[in-house]
Amino acid sequence: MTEHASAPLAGDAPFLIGEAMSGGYGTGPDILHGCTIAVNRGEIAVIVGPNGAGKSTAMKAVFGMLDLHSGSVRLDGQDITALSPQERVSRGMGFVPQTSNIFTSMTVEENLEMGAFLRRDDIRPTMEQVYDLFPILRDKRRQPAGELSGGQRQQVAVGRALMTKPSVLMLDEPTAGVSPIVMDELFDRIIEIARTGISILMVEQNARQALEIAHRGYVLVQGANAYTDTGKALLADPEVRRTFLGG
Amino acid sequence: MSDILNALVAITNFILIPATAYGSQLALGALGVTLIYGILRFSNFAHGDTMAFGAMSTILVTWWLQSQGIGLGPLPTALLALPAGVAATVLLVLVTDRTVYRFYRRAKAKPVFLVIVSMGVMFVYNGLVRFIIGPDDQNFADGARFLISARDFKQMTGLDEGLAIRSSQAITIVTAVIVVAFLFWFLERTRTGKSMRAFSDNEDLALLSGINPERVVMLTWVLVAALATIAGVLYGLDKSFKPFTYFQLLLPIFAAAIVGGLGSPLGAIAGGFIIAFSEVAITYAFKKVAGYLLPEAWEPDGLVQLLSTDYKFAVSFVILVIVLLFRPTGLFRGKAV
Amino acid sequence: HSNEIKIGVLLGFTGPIESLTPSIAAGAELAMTEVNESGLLLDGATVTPVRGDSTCVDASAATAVAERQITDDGIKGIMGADCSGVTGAVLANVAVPNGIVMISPSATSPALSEAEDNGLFFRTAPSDARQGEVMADVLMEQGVKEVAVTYTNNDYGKGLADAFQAAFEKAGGKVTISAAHEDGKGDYSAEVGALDSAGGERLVVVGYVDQGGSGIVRAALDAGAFDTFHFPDGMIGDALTEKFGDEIEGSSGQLPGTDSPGGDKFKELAGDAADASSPFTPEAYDAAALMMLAMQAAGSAEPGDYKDKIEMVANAPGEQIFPGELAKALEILKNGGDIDYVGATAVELIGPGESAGSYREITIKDGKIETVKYR
Amino acid sequence: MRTVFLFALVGLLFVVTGFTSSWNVALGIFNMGLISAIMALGVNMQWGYAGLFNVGVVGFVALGGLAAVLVGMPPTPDAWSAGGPRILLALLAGAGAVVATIALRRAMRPGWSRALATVAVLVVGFFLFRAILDPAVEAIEAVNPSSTGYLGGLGLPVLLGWPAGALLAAGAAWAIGKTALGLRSDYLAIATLGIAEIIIAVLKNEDWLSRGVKNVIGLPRPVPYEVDLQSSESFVARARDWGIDPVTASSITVKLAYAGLFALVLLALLWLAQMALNSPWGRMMRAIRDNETAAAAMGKDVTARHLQIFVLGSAICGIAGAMMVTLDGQLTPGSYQPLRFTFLVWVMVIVGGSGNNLGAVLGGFLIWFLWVQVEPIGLWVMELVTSGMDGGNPLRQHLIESAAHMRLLTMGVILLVVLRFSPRGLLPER
Amino acid sequence: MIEVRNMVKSFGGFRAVDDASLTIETGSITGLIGPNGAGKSTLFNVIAGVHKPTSGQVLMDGEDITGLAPHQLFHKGLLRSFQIAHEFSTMTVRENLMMVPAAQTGETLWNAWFRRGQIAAEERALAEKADEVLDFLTISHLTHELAGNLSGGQKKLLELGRTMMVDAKIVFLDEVGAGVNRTLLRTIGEAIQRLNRERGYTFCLIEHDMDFIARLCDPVIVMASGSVLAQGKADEIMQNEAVIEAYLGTGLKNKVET
Ligand SMILES: Nc1ncnc2c1ncn2[C@@H]1O[C@H](COP(=O)(O)OP(=O)(O)OP(=O)(O)O)[C@@H](O)[C@H]1O
Ligand SMILES: Nc1ncnc2c1ncn2[C@@H]1O[C@H](COP(=O)(O)OP(=O)(O)OP(=O)(O)O)[C@@H](O)[C@H]1O
Ligand SMILES: [Mg+2]
Ligand SMILES: [Mg+2]
Repeated sequence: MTEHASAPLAGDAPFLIGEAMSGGYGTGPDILHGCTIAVNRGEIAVIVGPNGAGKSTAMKAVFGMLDLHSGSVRLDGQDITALSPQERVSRGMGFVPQTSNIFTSMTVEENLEMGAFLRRDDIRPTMEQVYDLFPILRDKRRQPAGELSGGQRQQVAVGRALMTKPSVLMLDEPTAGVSPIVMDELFDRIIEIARTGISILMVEQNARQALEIAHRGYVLVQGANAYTDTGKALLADPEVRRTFLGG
Repeated sequence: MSDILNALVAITNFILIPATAYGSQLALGALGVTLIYGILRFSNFAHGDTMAFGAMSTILVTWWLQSQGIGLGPLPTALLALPAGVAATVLLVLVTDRTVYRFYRRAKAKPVFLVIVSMGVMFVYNGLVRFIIGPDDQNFADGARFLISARDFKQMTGLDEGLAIRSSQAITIVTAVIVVAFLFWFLERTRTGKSMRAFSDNEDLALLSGINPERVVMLTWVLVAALATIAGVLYGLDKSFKPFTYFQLLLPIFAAAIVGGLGSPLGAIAGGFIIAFSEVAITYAFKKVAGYLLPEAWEPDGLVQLLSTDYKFAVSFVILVIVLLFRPTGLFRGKAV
Repeated sequence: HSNEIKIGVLLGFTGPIESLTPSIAAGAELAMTEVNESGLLLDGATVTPVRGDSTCVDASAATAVAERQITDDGIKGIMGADCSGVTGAVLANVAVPNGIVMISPSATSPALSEAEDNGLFFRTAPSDARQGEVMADVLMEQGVKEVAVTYTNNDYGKGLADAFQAAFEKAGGKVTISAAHEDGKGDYSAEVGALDSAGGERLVVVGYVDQGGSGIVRAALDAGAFDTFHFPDGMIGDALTEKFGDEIEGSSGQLPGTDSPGGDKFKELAGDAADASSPFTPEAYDAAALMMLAMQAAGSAEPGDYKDKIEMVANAPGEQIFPGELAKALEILKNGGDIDYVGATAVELIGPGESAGSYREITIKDGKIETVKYR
Repeated sequence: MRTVFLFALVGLLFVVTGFTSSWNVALGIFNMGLISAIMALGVNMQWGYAGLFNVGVVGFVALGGLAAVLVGMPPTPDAWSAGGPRILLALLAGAGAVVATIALRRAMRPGWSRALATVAVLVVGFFLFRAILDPAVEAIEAVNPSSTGYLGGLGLPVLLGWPAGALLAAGAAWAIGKTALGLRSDYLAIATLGIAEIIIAVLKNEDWLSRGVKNVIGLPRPVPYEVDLQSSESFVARARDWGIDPVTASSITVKLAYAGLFALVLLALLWLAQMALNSPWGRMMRAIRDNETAAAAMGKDVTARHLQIFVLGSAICGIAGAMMVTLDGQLTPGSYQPLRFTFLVWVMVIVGGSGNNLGAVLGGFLIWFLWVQVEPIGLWVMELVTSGMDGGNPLRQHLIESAAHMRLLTMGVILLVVLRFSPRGLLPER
Repeated sequence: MIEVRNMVKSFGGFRAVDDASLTIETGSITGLIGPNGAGKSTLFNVIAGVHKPTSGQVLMDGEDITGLAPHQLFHKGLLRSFQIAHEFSTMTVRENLMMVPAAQTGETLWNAWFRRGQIAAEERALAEKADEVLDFLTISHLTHELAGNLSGGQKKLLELGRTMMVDAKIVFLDEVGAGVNRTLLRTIGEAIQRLNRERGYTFCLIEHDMDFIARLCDPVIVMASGSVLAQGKADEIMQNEAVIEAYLGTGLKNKVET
């Protein structure tokens, strides 16, 4: 087994990197202990790990939703550690949180519109794409998102993020609670998106399928990198399989 | 025949017109309350006094205009001064938000804290207004008082019942309708309006969608200030300006907002009318009307009054409770935090 | 100063009647300045008013304030309180226990006559019971047989309205409806609707001129429900004519007052220091004056001593004293003479420390208040 | 620790008042502080434990006061003979109508027919009620209106009025809860606010019950009267050796007596409240407050618990109300203003720290103290501001004139400042 | 154990559950799968008394329990977990568990005041039990953390933990797996089997992780657009064309080149 924890990434400088991040919520104890997450342009990076490892926290940190007391976040070479979340959005970052990730009182369509809030161009085509990806949403476009089923909510959430036409897309467990068929659809779509040069950074518990398609995988344990390698390699690592992927 | 007419006129003059006007006045106030609740998610007890402040600043300007001999002919000069009043009020609420509310918003405090804080603000405004203009009532209405006065009506129609419509009433009703329509359109259709709703729904996610919370909040306050001033001035024109009354208005205003469903503009106006009509109609003594309609023989000697006017307030609240029992979040399915 | 005497001015500076109180207080303080300027009180003592907020409605707060005035400021008497509710509380819980004299310019509730007061409580406003009868007579004489009544929903309004109704009906009149109105409410269409429907030759408005009372009149006029009214004291003041001018042409009313020139004297004395025509302002002047004169008569500012002198200085025999003549009065008393204080409202204390009350009947002519006669 | 410190601080406030102005004032404020604390305790139960937004406090306080009158005042025999029985009959009729309605609603299936039937029964019942009631009312109110004109009370010791107040308030709360507790947050709030208004309206206008706005004064006291003390040799003598003048001594004695009684009640209630909060019952309540759906799924009967806590809290407000009327020695319906008895109490709870009984008590004392003491502060500030200007200066006049309004302003500022620096209240829940 | 007859639940015009009939055998671990929006959670909510059914009935051991309130069902031994976690956020994790058991002496005021001793004893027992459960769920380090601060998955575990605090007859689990680490999910699976074997719990669980379903469940019921599409052993179901068409799909089309 190979320790890649803080090894520099293969190839050119990463498009988005949160480097050696340490921090926690408010005055609470640190959750992250010098953890590093990066993704190259047009690639897919997947974070896996036990519950409470700090995956979501790491994502939030990268998006500037909790203040780090050490470490930095760089987007396309520029340091954005100090930027506020919505500034990051305007710089082309999109994020789907793990929980409460839709506007429950607004209709599905309005949710998508809000996703495209910063866009000035015509959003129709993108919306059509989202509807093609998640047909069920087309039928429910006029329904308050709060009345949707768990899986449908998840689809709305991802759809919302797609609407931002981001240059890097961050997904926290996008497939939690969606049916296998939709999950496959979703992953397919994610691959396509990546092919168009958009970087994808996602947390997954359906780790096997996720690592399948990942260029790079991170295993977080207690807020620190335990393993870092290509998705394939991690899948192949029996230790990782046993302890994190459920055998 | 003319008896029937008289009866109708009486009812119109003593129930329909006053209730409609009063309803619109409540609705205008309720709109402000409902907007704050809808976007910033708390019941703002300072609204009554915000209205008072708005009215006051308008009055001061009005007086100045009047002293300059500037006026609007038949229309009250106050309308001319309104923009200035709005500006002043906007300033006030924005300062308040910066110094007071923002802190709790950042701290993600429970709504009830904001409610209590708004009470604090209420006290302060309360003192402020009395400080500047004093507690007595001020009259600043000018221009034509009536569209049609009871006397003229009697002369015109020869009926022995009068019918009076004050211009202030007319203005109020029209304004109310326009404002409601505007707000509805604004919140439901425009991008900005939607972003405000999004903010109220899920602040963090709004952030992630690139919506600037500070901007939303500011916009809300500006709207509220404008609404409060308009409501306050129109009310003052119709009745008279007295700080204490504006505080008293708070109760029926909230009732209106709640019956209609907090957060819904349409609800506000519907609520306003429900409260107003239940106050005016249910305690109305039908003696006179009955007198016109019934033959001499059966003319009632009692008042034919369901409840004495002492209970008009109680009545409107009974109605409110009943409505809520069937529609727990108001007629138009309001929010609840 | 050689010695300073403090007198509490306990009025509802905030709350429902906050707009009446400033001029009431001014009235009282007018008397005090007058006395100070004379410099004759108890060989050169000066009187200073100590204002306190009775809130008019919050009995607990009022008692606390009164308590403080007595123990902190060491006041020797209370000019107040205003609303009968708080007056009762302050009397029972503060004045009586501490043996402090209270003279209320405005608490008119008959109930207070029964209150347990150890001879410490007086008032310069006549009890409602009396005014009710007078009001009935006035209307009867004008040949008005049927009226609608609306009263402000507090002890003053209710008490007076009841007294009036009783007297009026005894005299053969008919009260078509007696409907309460709450002060400071947003809208009075409901009340006016009911009043109009009940009908009547006049609308009797037992309220306050800068409170619901005017609201009712305004609504009634606008809706064309009534165009002549009858007003008791609470409604009569310059504010009334300022607001309605000749709209209420031909309306009538009465308020405490005498043919004795006291009223007018007070008016000119007051000048713009106090609004002489606003309710209870003259009464306040008299209340304060009485208190100080009694002190002079007793030769002491101790409530225990001067409380018994109050009736003496207020009533005959003795030389009549009008507003602006306090110096003279002090002089007389100093020389052991006797006075009959008439003051601005022709004070005459009867029974349990109440003013007998003589009344001035008025009518509105050309948008002005005109005195018809005194009774 | 913080708790002890803060309580010491508030205690100090009173002591300082005692020395600087006088113990009479201090005790006076303290007594009302005790009552306020009890009210705050009641509201805190409803909001802090169960998240019930009750803004009808003033109503329950008023009911408590009514109970005190109905128990403590002597009966009016003439009034009773004039219309007492008939009143009772009318009340029975009213109750009957309500019961009938409920039975009816049980019996019939939901639908238009039921709705109509309900309305019909209620309307008929209402008119029947009025038909029986009105003459009786006329008769009773005719009995010497200026001093009685009402049925009077039972003439029992006024202390019994306190539990009675609790019962009366509890009864009302139960009825209200049965109907309105389905509502959430601000909707419940406004509903309770309205119901309170209704209660006050009844108190103001039903003269036969408690003289309405004509007020009931001269309520008998549970403690001796100052004047009696002053006239009792032994007392005066004792006062003399203590070296205090009898007048002050008497009023202080009386206030101490009240303080003792009130403190007793407060401590008892506080103990019960604490025990309840730190027990599985309290835990269940907090669970319900946090998430009703889940609590229900975990087998907790949410509706029943809500009703229970609503009744309890209201009962406590009722006691406080009765105590206050006893202290004032009078019932003045006109003085029951939401601002004073609902909002102020809420301020006490929130400033003190909702969910924390001690917090509520602390808030009760602190806020009441300020409510009374900010008035001189206001004046003082004004004088400070205007000290520079010469007497005649109109601005100075104006400012001094409006000094009274500094009271609310100061109050507001203080409230804002406190909440600014301890946003979750002085003694937060956790 | 549970029998659902012609259940219909419609929201406005939309029939979320459309004439669904199914039975859950005593002692079984029944899996309920189906596309998103098939009506699984709604069915759960109807059975658990959160929604009133539009029509149809629910029987428990032959007794009609349609429309009973959730807390009544709880006392009949029917427990459920929520798809979107419903923790008591201002209470500690341990308290979250301790509040569950029914008929605690301390839950009536009178006892809370006057039977302190007995309560103390009960509390001690409860605390121990809660700690066992937390150990079992591998989150004992969070015993005193506020439940509101838990991570998405930890909240799920807490949900499961609650059902383990009492002896239930039947437990409905709505997507315990979603967002739970797969290794941990295995343990949970074993836990479920153990509870089923040793304590005789009956389980009915909604899950989208087919391995998990296959490992535990027999039988498996498939819902689609509100009604039952198929029922049978896991492996049969996985072969079923209709099910593959509607739910399982055929795996990824694209593959990444790495
Ligand atoms: N808002 C918060 N305040 C305080 N602590 C928190 C908060 N949110 C999470 N934590 C703690 O931080 C740790 C990591 O949480 P995080 O949500 O990042 O875990 P995770 O890796 O996303 O787990 P999961 O896979 O279950 O989502 C957990 O122990 C949790 O208790
Ligand atoms: N309150 C509601 N109002 C209107 N429609 C609703 C409501 N709740 C659920 N629905 C609809 O009912 C359908 C079934 O929802 P349900 O939550 O039962 O699906 P599910 O089978 O649990 O799906 P998932 O596997 O995604 O949780 C969905 O299409 C949803 O949109
Ligand atoms: Mg997570
Ligand atoms: Mg579901």
